[in-house]
Amino acid sequence: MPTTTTQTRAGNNRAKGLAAKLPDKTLHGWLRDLLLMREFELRTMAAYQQAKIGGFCHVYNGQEACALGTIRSVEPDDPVITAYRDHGHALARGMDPKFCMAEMFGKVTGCAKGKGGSMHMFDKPNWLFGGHGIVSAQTPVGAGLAFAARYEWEVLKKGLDGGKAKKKVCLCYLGDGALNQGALHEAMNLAGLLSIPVIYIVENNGYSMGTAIHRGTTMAKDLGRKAAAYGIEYLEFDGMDMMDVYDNFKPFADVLRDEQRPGFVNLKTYRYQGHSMSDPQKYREKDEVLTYQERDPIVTLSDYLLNERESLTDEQYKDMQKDVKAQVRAAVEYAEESPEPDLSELYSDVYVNREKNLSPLGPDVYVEGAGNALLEGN
Amino acid sequence: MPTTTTQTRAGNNRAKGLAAKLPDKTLHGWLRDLLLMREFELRTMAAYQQAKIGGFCHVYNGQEACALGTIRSVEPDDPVITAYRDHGHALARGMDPKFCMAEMFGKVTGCAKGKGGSMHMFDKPNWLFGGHGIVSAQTPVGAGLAFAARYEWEVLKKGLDGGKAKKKVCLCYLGDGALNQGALHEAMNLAGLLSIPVIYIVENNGYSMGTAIHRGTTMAKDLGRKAAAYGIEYLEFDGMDMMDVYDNFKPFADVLRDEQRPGFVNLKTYRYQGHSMSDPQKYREKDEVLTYQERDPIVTLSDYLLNERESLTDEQYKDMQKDVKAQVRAAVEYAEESPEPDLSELYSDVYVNREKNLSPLGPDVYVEGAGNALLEGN
Amino acid sequence: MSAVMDAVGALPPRTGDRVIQFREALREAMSEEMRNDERIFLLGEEVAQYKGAYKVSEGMLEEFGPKRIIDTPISENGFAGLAIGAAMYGLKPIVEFMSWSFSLVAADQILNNAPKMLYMSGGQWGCPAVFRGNDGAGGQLGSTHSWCVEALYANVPGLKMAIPSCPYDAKGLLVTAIRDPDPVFFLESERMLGDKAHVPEEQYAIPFGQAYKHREGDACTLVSFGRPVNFCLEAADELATDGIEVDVLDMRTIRPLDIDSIIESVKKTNRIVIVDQSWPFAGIASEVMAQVCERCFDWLDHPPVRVTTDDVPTPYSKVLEQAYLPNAGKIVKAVKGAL
Amino acid sequence: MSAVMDAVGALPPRTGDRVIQFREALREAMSEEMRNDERIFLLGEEVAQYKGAYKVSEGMLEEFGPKRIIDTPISENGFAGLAIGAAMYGLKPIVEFMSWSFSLVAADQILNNAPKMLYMSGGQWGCPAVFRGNDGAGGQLGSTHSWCVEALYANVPGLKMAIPSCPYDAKGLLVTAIRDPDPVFFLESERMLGDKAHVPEEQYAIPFGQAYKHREGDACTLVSFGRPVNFCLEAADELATDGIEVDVLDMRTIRPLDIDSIIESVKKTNRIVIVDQSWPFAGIASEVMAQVCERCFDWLDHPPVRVTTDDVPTPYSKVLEQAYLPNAGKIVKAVKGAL
Ligand SMILES: Cc1ncc(C[n+]2csc(CCOP(=O)(O)OP(=O)(O)O)c2C)c(N)n1
Ligand SMILES: Cc1ncc(C[n+]2csc(CCOP(=O)(O)OP(=O)(O)O)c2C)c(N)n1
Ligand SMILES: [Mg+2]
Ligand SMILES: [Mg+2]
Repeated sequence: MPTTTTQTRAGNNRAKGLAAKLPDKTLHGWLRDLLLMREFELRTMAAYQQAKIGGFCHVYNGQEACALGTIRSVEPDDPVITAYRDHGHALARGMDPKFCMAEMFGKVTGCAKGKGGSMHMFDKPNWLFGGHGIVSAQTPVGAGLAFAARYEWEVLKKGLDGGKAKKKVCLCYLGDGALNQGALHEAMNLAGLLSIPVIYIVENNGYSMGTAIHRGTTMAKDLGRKAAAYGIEYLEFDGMDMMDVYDNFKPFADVLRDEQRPGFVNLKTYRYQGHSMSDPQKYREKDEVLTYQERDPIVTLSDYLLNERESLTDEQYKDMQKDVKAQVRAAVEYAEESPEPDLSELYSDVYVNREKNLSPLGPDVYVEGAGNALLEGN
Repeated sequence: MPTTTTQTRAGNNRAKGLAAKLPDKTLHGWLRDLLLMREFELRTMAAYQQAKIGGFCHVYNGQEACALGTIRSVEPDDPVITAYRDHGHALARGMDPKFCMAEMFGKVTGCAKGKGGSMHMFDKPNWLFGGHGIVSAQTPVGAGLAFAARYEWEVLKKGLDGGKAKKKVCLCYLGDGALNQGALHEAMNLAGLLSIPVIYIVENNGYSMGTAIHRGTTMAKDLGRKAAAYGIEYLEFDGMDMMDVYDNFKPFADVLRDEQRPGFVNLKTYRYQGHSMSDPQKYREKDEVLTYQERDPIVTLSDYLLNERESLTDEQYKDMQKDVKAQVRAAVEYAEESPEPDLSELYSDVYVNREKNLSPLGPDVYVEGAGNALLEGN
Repeated sequence: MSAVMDAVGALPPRTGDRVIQFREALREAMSEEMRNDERIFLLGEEVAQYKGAYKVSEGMLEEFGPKRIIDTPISENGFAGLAIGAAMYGLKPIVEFMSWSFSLVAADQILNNAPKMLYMSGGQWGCPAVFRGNDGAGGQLGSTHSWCVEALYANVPGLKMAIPSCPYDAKGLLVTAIRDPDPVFFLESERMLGDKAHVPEEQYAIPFGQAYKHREGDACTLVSFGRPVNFCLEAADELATDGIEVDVLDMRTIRPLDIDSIIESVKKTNRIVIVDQSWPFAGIASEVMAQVCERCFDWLDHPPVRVTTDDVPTPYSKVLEQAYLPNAGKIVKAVKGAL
Repeated sequence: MSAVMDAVGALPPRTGDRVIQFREALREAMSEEMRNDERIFLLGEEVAQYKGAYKVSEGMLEEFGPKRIIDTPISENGFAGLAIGAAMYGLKPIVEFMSWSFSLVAADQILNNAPKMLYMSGGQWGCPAVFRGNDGAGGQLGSTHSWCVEALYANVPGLKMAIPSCPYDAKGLLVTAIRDPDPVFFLESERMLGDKAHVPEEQYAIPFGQAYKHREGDACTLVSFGRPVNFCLEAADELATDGIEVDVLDMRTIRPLDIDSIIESVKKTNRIVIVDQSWPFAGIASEVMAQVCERCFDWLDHPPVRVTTDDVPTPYSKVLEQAYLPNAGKIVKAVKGAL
């Protein structure tokens, strides 16, 4: 049984950290990713206002370093799963913004053929097992992904895709409001008991809708106790600074991968926008938002690269910004121009294996779904 | 927010404790209660073997001091709720063994008219809000009972029955296996947030069915961490000794009542019999059972009264045993002789307020249910 | 208690000048009852400080204070269970589920405890709680947020279920739900909360188990409940332009179900179309069809017809979602097909 | 993979000398499949060291070891969700619910996640998991432990549901369930686990969506699934002594539902009685009645009839429980009433 420890990185040890040792190319890539995530959400909000996007839509502005810093700390084929505030995770994982935007436009070219929408970004090639809409419902599923990865390595001993089996960790994100669902309790107990390499990452932005964390969660100031209740290793740190996140998370994830056991991370962050596109935000002061915006992850990283490390010139940075803008504009155009799904898509993807009468009450027209490569092997 | 403390009473300070200061009559009453609970279960097992009792049946032998010690520490109108291993709680609360036995015989004279059975002992006059069958489902309900009691005192300011409102605590019992249900997590968080005077009492008999606690529950050796996760005060002590239970629990409950906040108690105990009547018990050694039987709650208390305190003579004790035997025999006879429910009872108690077509698919014969005094006031 | 119009007295007129939103009608029902009965309290996510995710409880925190308008964490199973315990004790909780789609995590409490407590306890303790919230597709909310729980939950005896289709009924049915000593599942619709219509100022209680006939005709019986009643009325208008007049019956409550009114109408029209926005398989429409066959098979000149959503998870895409849901056009077609 | 009899090949004979228990048939299906496919694992409460609360998995821990036969805590929502994640990843979990009555605490995972993952993800990830356990009244288990979840869960598209009535089908259907790439809800019955009958030794897979006709007759069509099929057979025997011969159709799977076989039979007998041990309101029986009306209304000489439990919570008392459940006597009466 692992012991429970709390590590808090106080102050800025950026220059001494792991991230600082990475090549310029990597760090410039990170900056570009952050810019992309931010620009993407600005366009998302605009498209939502124009009613091009429907349903519930939750943007990620301000929290970018959380997804990017943790995802860049692991391998591209480590499974990732998150909640409905998922555009950032999709982009961080490498989903083409076209597919992400098209999904929100409900187009057949979307990552889930327009069937999922903003809350359900799934990306098989990039091992993103979805955005999920029911608060905390992804937490047992995340344990299952990690369980399976461990099973693949330990029992099957070869990869399900025929490749080499290896030790993996699953990153499972949740909001601070998700702490209060029974699902998480059960998942953490299972993870502790079965030593499942899932890392629960609380994107602690201080609010669940209009509820400040201490109004919904006991011991909000000491979330380490939540992890300690299951004997799970705990780490908390600031989630506003990309390099900080990497410096703290990378070694943590490495150890858990190696020792194949769970972890719990409290990432302090902030969402600049309302809970969803329809939130009037009367529960917080404008000042609070400004305080966080002063520590904006993009500003912090660009500052470091431009002024401290001096690896990036102003001009390069401007080009980068332009480039990102162009990419997102293209994504919106792609989404606009993509076709609506054919009505026959209503009945595809209900079952992988369709047999007669599965939907006796629907039309007799079935369209082949995308299927599932792994499943089709059966 | 209350702090979390752990108190463990080690060794036997019986003579110095609170219980020792109680009058002989009270302690003799306790001994008689313990004898009654034990004798009742012996008869229950016999009746089950004769197929007079059906369904699932879980007996309480060995755990008697848990229910009795805690229930004798509170007021008769403090709400109590428990799981399916509930005969002991019913008797401790003052249910006539006749009604308890008749319930298991499925007779209309049972406490729930034979509709509930062994797992569902409900006793309105004695404020017992049921035995409950779904593991841990009683834990949010227990929070609700305590919430309501607090609301009665704080908002209504007079009793719902017209009497004086007062500060209450609710005793909510659960098995160690129930620790792993999400329901408890949500209930404890709510109790902590809203400062609800519910006391969760884990009857920690070391097993849930065939699963030893450490195989199902993380941090099984340090359950205090479970309470600490919600900022709830914690107490653990031995549940085999009636006076010990009282000495530890009474002051704890008094403070929580006074301060109107929740508590969490880990009562270490043991069940002599299998999980239910059909358990072959291959998961434990005979020796383990014997070890606990050496600390049998009845033996411990009778020993104290007979030999240490010398307030009870051997003869008085024998009379007491005889008396209890007779009472339980009478309960069995009562259950045997009581009538089966009339078939019309099938349709009573489905709704308090029946309107036309409520059961359009059943017979048109409705029989007035017992109703609910409180509800009828509406 | 103040003088109240109810089943015994006459109900106030359905038409008039006092036009308010569906959400205001709900709020009025709760507030008026809370003024009369201190045992009533409201709890749920964001109901107090945020004034309700859909602003149903706006102003209630100010009037009743934080002891009676209670914000909860995202713990549906926990707070539903808490309400059940409080109801057993003698209080009268109103639980707001932000959406019934989120009630699945509370399924055990609301299906195993609330509706069965009275029976399990042999009549000793009931559960006078109201569980209310948005039900049905809300506008591209996707697979997990578009549940029509009536098809699932109405199977369970011991609970009552009301589904208003308009502000007038919303108020009158919610008053009845709150006064009812049994657990009531009260299903609203996000899509209707802004609907405006006349709602009387006085308190009134619409008895459960009485369908409302919105429109008379003898070509066909059109039966629905909740939001699709409005589609039925649209369809009826359209049918009328073709000279086809139909009975439009709004069930208002599913448990109890006013099957007598349906049968009476079918005996007149000899045809029935049931409109239900849930999935078809073993839903309310199936049940109405079954009961109609059981009770007036010989009066039927055409097999009963149902209009439901398609038997697939709810898609996000607008075009797919629109194809999936019932609408006036589908109803017109169904009625014409049944003639 | 070894040579297997399945839908394509012929199924082995239903009669023979190899008589085993229902629980052994289940175990055989799991063990044989697990030998062929290492991706399959079993998890649930007490399935390993305790050998299963009902001894279905006896010996499996010894054969497959603790990495593939996994004891869980009492956390149905947690381990159902874990299985769903593992299934998405590419494994093939079998989840044992000690009873489906305990699946309500997992309702969100099994209804919102398992059946909708494929759709929500636009076909990228399905959920090839089997959820199995006891369903239906078990013998005086009372209100919370006697659920027939078919009435509730079959409403939901995206899942498949199988309910065997005998050991032969138990094995063949469970093999199919395990191989199926979609989530399968597999409903057993505590009351049948000890039933003994012939089960072939070889592996065979009974295709989903094919009813089995246990008995031929033209007086009436008797449709059921799961345990009450046995009551139907009893009833059919009794009816035969009166010269009344009926078709007895065992649906075997509810999703897919072999409505074609029902219609074919009804077109011959012109009468149908559906026996369903769930509550009546919006249950499977209602659905079968609805579909029969939709598809062969004009062939019916009598309204469809259903025999279900009563519309009340499950009572503990033996006499009440017996009055509550369907049985051969009620079925005989229903058939005679329909003639
Ligand atoms: C079980 C459940 N209950 C309620 C909701 C409605 N809801 C959606 S998001 C949300 C707030 C969640 O806050 P948090 O977990 O902190 O995530 P954040 O939005 O801050 O990223 C709520 C209440 C839901 N989706 N699921
Ligand atoms: C949600 C749920 N899952 C499973 C069961 C089956 N079950 C009944 S009792 C029990 C063991 C509970 O053990 P514990 O909580 O320690 O109580 P004890 O029997 O020791 O008193 C189980 C698994 C149930 N009743 N409810
Ligand atoms: Mg948050
Ligand atoms: Mg135990």
